[in-house]
Amino acid sequence: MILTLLKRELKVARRNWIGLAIPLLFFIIVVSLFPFAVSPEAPVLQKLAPGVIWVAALLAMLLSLEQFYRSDYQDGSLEQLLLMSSPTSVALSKILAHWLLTGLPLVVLSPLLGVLMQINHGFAHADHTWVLMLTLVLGTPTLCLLGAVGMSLTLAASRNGLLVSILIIPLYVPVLIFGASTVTASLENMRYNGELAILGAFLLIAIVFAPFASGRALKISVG
Amino acid sequence: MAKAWRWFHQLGSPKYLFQKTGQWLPWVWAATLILLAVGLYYSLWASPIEVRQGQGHTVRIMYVHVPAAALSMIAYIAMAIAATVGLVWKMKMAFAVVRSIAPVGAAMTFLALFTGSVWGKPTWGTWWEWDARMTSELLLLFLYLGYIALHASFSDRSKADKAGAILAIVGVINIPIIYFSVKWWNTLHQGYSVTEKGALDPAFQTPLFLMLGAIYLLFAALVLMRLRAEIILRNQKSRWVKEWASGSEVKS
Amino acid sequence: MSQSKDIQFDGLYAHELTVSRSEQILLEDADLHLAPSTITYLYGENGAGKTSLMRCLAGLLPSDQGSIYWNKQPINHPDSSYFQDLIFLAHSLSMKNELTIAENLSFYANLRLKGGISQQSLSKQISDVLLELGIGGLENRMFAELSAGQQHKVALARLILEPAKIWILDEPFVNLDQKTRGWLAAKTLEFKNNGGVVLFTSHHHIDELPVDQKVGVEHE
Amino acid sequence: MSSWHEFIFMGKHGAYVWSSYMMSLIVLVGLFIGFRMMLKSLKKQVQAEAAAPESQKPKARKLKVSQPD
Repeated sequence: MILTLLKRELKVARRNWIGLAIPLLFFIIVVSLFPFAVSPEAPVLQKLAPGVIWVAALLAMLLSLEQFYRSDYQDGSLEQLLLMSSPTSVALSKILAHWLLTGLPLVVLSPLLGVLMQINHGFAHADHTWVLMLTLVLGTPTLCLLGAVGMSLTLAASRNGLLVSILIIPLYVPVLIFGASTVTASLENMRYNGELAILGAFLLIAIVFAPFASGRALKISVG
Repeated sequence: MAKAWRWFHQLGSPKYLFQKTGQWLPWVWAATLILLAVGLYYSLWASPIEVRQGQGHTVRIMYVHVPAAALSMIAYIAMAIAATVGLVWKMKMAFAVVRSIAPVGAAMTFLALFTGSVWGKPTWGTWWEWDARMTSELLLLFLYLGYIALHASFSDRSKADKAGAILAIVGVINIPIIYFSVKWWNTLHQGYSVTEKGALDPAFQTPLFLMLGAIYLLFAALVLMRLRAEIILRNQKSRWVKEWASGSEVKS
Repeated sequence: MSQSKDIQFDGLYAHELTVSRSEQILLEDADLHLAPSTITYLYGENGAGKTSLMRCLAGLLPSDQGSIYWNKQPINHPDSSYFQDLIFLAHSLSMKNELTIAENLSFYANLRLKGGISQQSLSKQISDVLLELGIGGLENRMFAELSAGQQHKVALARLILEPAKIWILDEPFVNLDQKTRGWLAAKTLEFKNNGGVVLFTSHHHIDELPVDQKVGVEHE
Repeated sequence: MSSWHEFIFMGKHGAYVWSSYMMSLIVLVGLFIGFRMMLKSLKKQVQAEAAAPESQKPKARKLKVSQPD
């Protein structure tokens, strides 16, 4: 079931790649605004880098939610999926596909943004890019899972575009705090294992609750 | 036990709930007003000023700030409990309770933020500090507003109820996570702690507990009022609502 | 949930069903039995609640009251095979514009058959049914490129490709040409003769399809 | 509290203390009035609808099962 749905999502995405590329482009452009607004000096940018990159990643994930569930809800395939398999597994496979199509590209692009934000300035040997990527690998799935809950709750609501942001941004704050501070700790030559572990714990909690909650919400939206 | 269960079931009937809340409400208001009068006398007049930390009269702000903050959290938990009852036992009146708590809880959260901010200015010299509790309160306010906005965005009330209930439950799982994260983040940045005061001098306990009790009751009274309006809103087509509107007493 | 109640009816049986939509009760205390090997025609004015009733019977719209049984077992029972046996075709065609016809159809077939069919024989079946429907050779076209009538035919092809025991069809005959109407009627009769249960709505009487039961959504 | 003067000015912090209590009063009384008006306007609405003629009210339908002719 999950594999069949995953294959279909990837096929749809291949032909609708522009919709997925826009949040990524947004991710890069937002980050590249900061040198203009603040200062192009490397130490300044480096200090801002963890926060800026993480906020941009969060906003890009928020933008990409528009691709989540919406078209399936509108063309009626969502209800067909719910007829043929359990709501939780529908939610789980949609979330997995969505992360592969939006979260993973973000992780892959993040080294480029690390370079733009001078993340390795003044460090001859340390490579903070890996830390940045690691936090995004652990953090973006959590964002996807929470976003799925918000999106499935608002499918049948009117004015749902901005509503979903209001619902889930408070839920995103813990991920943002620990994501950005892990990178900051690494930049300050401090240990960051604890922060990474907490990011991992958030991911586990979200994996346990979010697909179930999202599945229930899908049933309600379709009903 | 069986009796309690039966009573719980009866509360699921809109008519019974409307009658009962109508009977309770005058008593709740009476108790509220008495406790509030005594509480205000103590908190604004009879209680001493704070000397040890040099707060002076500003300590009086605590007597509204702390109850409002306590209720803002408890109200959200109550919402999540009612939401669970509604989803698990398919009890429609539980959803009416969730919807009724939301505006009062949001108001309490707003008051906790406002009084906290006003307290912070003379004490720390700033209107806003990114301290752990204030930041959590701010996020809690967003959660309340999110629930209200979500509920208002459906034309179908039963969908709005169920979606809102899921949001309330997801939110309540997140409250401790948010609080823990914000607290950790706060110590990282060595921020001030506006609201942490250490052990409370017994002289301040009397007015604080009186005001806590008064605002609890006031909260209950307001929720019951909102609930009664919500019950009528949801049952406009029932015969007993028409009888009530035409002025006759609601008979059981 | 009173499990003790003995349901005597095979097929689909709805007991004391109350269906509402946006606060308004559409249907009250409805009893409905769809026996195996019968075709049931559901009629009623626009907005009477035909679609809501169908969505309720398909388990998509929760009912206010009442229960629905499939072969004497509640449809939501974990052991029930109802959702394996059901094909529900709604107004919306449930096809993805970004996929080809073959991809759309094989997606649903694979989902239902859970890999119990070789992809080769599936694609053979798809080209056969498209040929019957007069859109042969179009299987690798994008769904979005087809005309409305052709898209509708693709949705009907699911009835042939996916094994089922009950069809719930919302307006299946609308916008179909004469030939396809005949084709659908013949396939429906064939399905019925193999023990299938059919419930469908239509605006007009369908001459090609003899029905066994008529159900109206009406005021008393 | 030793005097009315002190009660009103709260030792140069009067503005802070009183604004906290006043804002709480305004918000809570606002909710009280709002909820009261909500119940009253609902009552009026129900009365108005009860006065409307019977035929305007939508009624639930039943299922009628028949055999084809």
